[in-house]
Amino acid sequence: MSARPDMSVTIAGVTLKNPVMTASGTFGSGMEYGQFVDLNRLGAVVTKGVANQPWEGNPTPRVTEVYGGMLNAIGLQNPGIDVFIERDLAFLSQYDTKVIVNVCGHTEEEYLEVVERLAEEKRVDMLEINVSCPNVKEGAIAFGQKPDALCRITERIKKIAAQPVIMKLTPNVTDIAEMARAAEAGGADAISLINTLTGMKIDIERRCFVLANRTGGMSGPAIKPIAVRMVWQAAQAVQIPVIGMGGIASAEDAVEFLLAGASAVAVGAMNFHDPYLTEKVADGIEAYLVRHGIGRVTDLIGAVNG
Amino acid sequence: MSARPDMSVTIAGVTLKNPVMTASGTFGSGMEYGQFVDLNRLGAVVTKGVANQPWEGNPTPRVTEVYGGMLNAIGLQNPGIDVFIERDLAFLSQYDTKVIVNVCGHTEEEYLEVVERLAEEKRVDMLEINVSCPNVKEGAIAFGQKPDALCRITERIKKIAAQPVIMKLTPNVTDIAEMARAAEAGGADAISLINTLTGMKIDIERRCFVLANRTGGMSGPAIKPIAVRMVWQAAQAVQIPVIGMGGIASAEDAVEFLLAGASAVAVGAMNFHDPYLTEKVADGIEAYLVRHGIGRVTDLIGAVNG
Amino acid sequence: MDKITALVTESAELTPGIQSLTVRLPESTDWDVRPGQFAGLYPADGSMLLMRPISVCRWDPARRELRFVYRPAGAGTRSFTALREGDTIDLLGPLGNGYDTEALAGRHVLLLGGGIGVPPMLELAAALRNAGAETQVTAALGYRTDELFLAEDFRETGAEVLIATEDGTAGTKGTVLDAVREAGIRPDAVCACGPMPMLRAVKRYAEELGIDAWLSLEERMACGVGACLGCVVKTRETDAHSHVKNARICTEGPVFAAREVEIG
Amino acid sequence: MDKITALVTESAELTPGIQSLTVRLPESTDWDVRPGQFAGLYPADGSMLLMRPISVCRWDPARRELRFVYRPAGAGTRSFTALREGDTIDLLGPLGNGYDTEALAGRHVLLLGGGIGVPPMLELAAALRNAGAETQVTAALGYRTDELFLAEDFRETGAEVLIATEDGTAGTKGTVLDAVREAGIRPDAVCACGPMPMLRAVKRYAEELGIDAWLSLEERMACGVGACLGCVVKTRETDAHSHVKNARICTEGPVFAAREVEIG
Ligand SMILES: Cc1cc2nc3c(=O)[nH]c(=O)nc-3n(C[C@H](O)[C@H](O)[C@H](O)COP(=O)(O)OP(=O)(O)OC[C@H]3O[C@@H](n4cnc5c(N)ncnc54)[C@H](O)[C@@H]3O)c2cc1C
Ligand SMILES: Cc1cc2nc3c(=O)[nH]c(=O)nc-3n(C[C@H](O)[C@H](O)[C@H](O)COP(=O)(O)OP(=O)(O)OC[C@H]3O[C@@H](n4cnc5c(N)ncnc54)[C@H](O)[C@@H]3O)c2cc1C
Ligand SMILES: Cc1cc2nc3c(=O)[nH]c(=O)nc-3n(C[C@H](O)[C@H](O)[C@H](O)COP(=O)(O)O)c2cc1C
Ligand SMILES: Cc1cc2nc3c(=O)[nH]c(=O)nc-3n(C[C@H](O)[C@H](O)[C@H](O)COP(=O)(O)O)c2cc1C
Ligand code: FES
Ligand code: FES
Repeated sequence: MSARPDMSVTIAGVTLKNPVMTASGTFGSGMEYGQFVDLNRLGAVVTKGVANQPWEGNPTPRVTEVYGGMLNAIGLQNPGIDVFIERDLAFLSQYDTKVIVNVCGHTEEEYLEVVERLAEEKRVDMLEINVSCPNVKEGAIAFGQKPDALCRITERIKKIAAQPVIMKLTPNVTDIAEMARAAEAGGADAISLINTLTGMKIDIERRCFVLANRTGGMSGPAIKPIAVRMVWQAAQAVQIPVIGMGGIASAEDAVEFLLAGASAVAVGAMNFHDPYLTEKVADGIEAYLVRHGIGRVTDLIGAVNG
Repeated sequence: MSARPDMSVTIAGVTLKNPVMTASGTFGSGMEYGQFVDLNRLGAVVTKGVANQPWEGNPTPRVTEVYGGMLNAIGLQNPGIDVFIERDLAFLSQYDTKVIVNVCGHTEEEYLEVVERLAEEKRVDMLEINVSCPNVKEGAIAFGQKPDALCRITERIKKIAAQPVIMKLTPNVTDIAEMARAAEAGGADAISLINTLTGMKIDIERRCFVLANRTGGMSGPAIKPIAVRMVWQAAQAVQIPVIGMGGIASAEDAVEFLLAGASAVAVGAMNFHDPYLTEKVADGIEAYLVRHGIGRVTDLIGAVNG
Repeated sequence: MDKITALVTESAELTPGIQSLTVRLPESTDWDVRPGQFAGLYPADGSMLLMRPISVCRWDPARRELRFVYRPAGAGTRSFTALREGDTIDLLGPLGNGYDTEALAGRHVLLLGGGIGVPPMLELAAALRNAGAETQVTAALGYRTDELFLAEDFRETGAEVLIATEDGTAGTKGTVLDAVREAGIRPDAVCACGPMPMLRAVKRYAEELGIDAWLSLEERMACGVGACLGCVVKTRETDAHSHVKNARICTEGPVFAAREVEIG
Repeated sequence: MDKITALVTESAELTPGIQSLTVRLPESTDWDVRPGQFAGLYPADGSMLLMRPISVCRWDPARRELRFVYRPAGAGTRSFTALREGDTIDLLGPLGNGYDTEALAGRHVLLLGGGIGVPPMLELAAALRNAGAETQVTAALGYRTDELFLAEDFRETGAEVLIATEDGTAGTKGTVLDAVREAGIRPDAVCACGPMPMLRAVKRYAEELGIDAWLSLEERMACGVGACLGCVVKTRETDAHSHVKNARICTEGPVFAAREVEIG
């Protein structure tokens, strides 16, 4: 009981000091929340999605609260890959944490362009490919909802990617296991899930949609049971590591995802509720291991019984 | 402003005194909640799913709370159609409310057997076909997740049904509009949605699944934004009426579903939080109409702008 | 049966990890509470929507006061510990069948309470005091350590009280049945509430003695009123309500004749 | 910037539908609050997870006391009305850029507050009192009726106060700009907070006069710290942070030079 438990996890050959990441789009590139938490304490920072060009995103309102969570329709506003490399990547490379760049695009070619640009970047540890953003209209969602399209884009990305590739899956599908297998078949090094569930809120006094985009992606504690179920199903279906997220609000929630089969976890919307949460989750997982006399965090992965 | 608003809605030729129903499985056959609310005040009572034979259901634990909602894996325990007709239907027919019988089965033939038995029953106003229960293992879920299977079972049921047929859709699909269209193509008189979203809860202290069935169906306010979105998408996709449900906790929630395109609504898990809720929702919709100077509740259906 | 808002008149820790909560029901309520029944207590926080089933520990009809004794287990029951005199709490009740005190009247009744199964036995002990002079009550109460809660309250009902503790720091070291055997008691009927291994042992004990046994069962509940079919227990015979071998603990129970239920 | 738990020292209704809330920050905090900044107030109920952005109405650094004046609009702000002296509330702040009082010093500054846009102007009026003797402040405050809130507080800062009401029951009948025109004021700069139609009119008014105008904008927020990109406003030029024509109201704002933002 005297030695501290081993908190490190290895995903596709990349060793993280602990299994706690930030969920893409909820943590910028770390600059803002770096005021609250020590980025050096995180397993990895996953950046907001970046495209080959700057994107304006959707009109406002872009966010709204819902029971136990929120809806967002940011529409993947981002400054484009050039500014991202120059500014955000330079910022992140000062820290002793892994850097995972989340990539978005309207077309396969746009994704590939970003992946190619990042291939030269030694400061990038992994890529996370967002094939599942429900707010992009030009059909990007289709990649994440059709197994064959997902398999194909994974293959094309893997051909040119210099870093391990994580495919990020959408929960808005009939069979998550099938999608997980498609990503694996395409050569993905890991998968992450869940992205947001498509939701809607109507203002009954003004009788209009609350979000300018009408629908938005739902996140927060309200979606956690769905996320845990999907992580469990995906982890049963594939051999590659699974990164779990969706509503994590505490270390206990993170442990639930690990037991369901996740090799690492990401904290998303709840950063907005508690800007210190990522560090607290890392500390709390360690405390759980100590309390249960478990020597390595990897012993929790998929360890649910019955 | 002096005349009371017209609260009646007509679905497939059946006129309900107001658009408030009970969600199947959350209200028994009305006996228990009849102690709390006046069943004569409800638009319709939708019964717990009934099969051709008695079903034992799943082992316990069958229910658990989650953030803003609950999971259930009752496994469709029911006394079978004989007892149902003799006891439950006899009880319900004393009341001045519409009776909608929810039907379940393991196979197409089992569904058809129940529908046939009910064809002689004048006391039954409509049938709701549960092709979407996630807790039945024998493949029944497939009906609700494959458009062609859904279309086919709808056609077969319509051939022998004496009452209008509501097909109840599962939200655990990639494209709810496609499923709605499949039900319509099969001849459904109406559709209802959403059934529960498949979720999971893990007990991290005992490192086991909380539910004996591992997964359970999630319901309650946490799922409302997803339900509203799906009702809106389904209502856009079909001409037949849509009955909306999923997390309704107040008259305001019910109005949100009506604005999204529902012709009627059902109150489910929140009956467990507030056993008086169904009546309150009916009263509250009426108060909303009065406050906004709207003469008929049907004017709200699909009336969201923008 | 209704859902009402009650006034908290007492909220305190009895021993570490055991809380007492007394509430006064509004005048408009006409609850008629039997021993063995329970109420659903609703947490105030909007993220927790289901009631927490808690047994009636004491019922004072004259003052319309209900006492609960509970163990803060998870977030819901922990939230109740913050209640203070003058606060309010929403309750659904009275729920369940409760004990048939008439059937017990005139016998030597052994009450067995293990851990957080102790509190519901208190109202039963009190009710049996009024069940005729021939009625004799022995209460065997099982605790982990010598932090005995409610033991004095049982003595005040006139019951003979036996104590068992797991660590032997008070009374018999062992289970409530160990204490009963040590005391050489020979009851005519037994009523028990406690963890499942204890209930199984009580069932066997009653079979050996050939006496009636009633057990208070627990299960996860959603509605508490019999509508959701969440809280069933396997039964020996087909149940009159369900027409399968499942009875609803919230409605047909929580008190069952031991021989009717399949608890392994 | 941090998230802290503050102590409520005052909570009261000012006029029907307008609440005042004063909190004391913990000693460990080193907040340096500027007029025009805001804080995120967190509802205590677990079903509401996002903060409610509320502008600083008064800041007393010596006592570490922050005052907010707000309108209970939905469930979150309504929940704040139940707060009582001695309760606590979680706050994220201080957020946003705030007004550049140095740029305003020495000028005749017109402060325009419409409805719930009145409160943030008070701290600005107070700050400008200390911005040099030549600084002259006129505050034009717009209300629906004669239930004027905070007007006295503005007078206490030494500002000249003009009142406009929609129904004409106090001051000029009409908008704040009607009151300004009626008084024949000719300011060098204008700062405004209020509903969007008012802000658009202020922007035109400043363009006509050829003076600087600063506007306090509102938008739905999630993070409040610039991370989520939820709260943007269209800008005339490409923004240094976003590299698209969108600025974050929570970070680059909420105070913008009127000519920089596209508010139609
Ligand atoms: C008929 C009956 C009588 C009871 N009487 C008492 C009593 O007098 N004193 C006492 O301390 N406890 C009693 N319990 C157990 C008590 O209901 C649980 O400890 C309590 O519900 C836990 O809630 P929580 O919010 O603290 O736990 P959480 O784990 O946060 O609860 C999550 C959900 O699980 C349910 N749950 C968790 N544990 C149990 C359990 N053991 N039984 C039933 N539901 C559970 C909760 O009600 C809630 O819906 C009784 C249970 C039943 C069924
Ligand atoms: C920078 C800024 C300063 C503000 N200052 C004040 C002030 O000093 N006094 C005051 O009364 N109000 C102020 N507001 C508006 C205030 O934030 C909203 O009235 C409040 O958030 C509504 O919350 P609710 O829970 O009552 O409403 P709900 O409708 O229940 O809130 C649901 C969600 O929508 C958001 N929301 C709803 N209306 C608004 C709105 N108008 N602006 C931003 N978010 C909204 C809420 O924050 C919450 O996330 C300010 C807003 C901003 C952006
Ligand atoms: C405001 C916001 C922006 C997001 N942007 C992205 C994004 O750019 N790329 C992406 O893959 N996921 C994005 N997501 C999804 C999250 O990374 C995460 O998958 C999801 O929110 C579920 O986790 P949570 O419930 O913990 O937030 C975004 C989520 C939010 C709330
Ligand atoms: C305990 C429980 C049992 C249910 N049983 C049935 C059922 O037998 N048939 C069915 O079609 N839906 C069943 N449902 C689904 C509900 O009818 C409803 O579609 C769902 O719960 C969403 O609504 P809610 O969030 O208001 O509960 C059940 C739901 C619950 C919570
Ligand atoms: S808890 Fe619903 S039937 Fe018992
Ligand atoms: S609220 Fe998140 S960027 Fe402004």
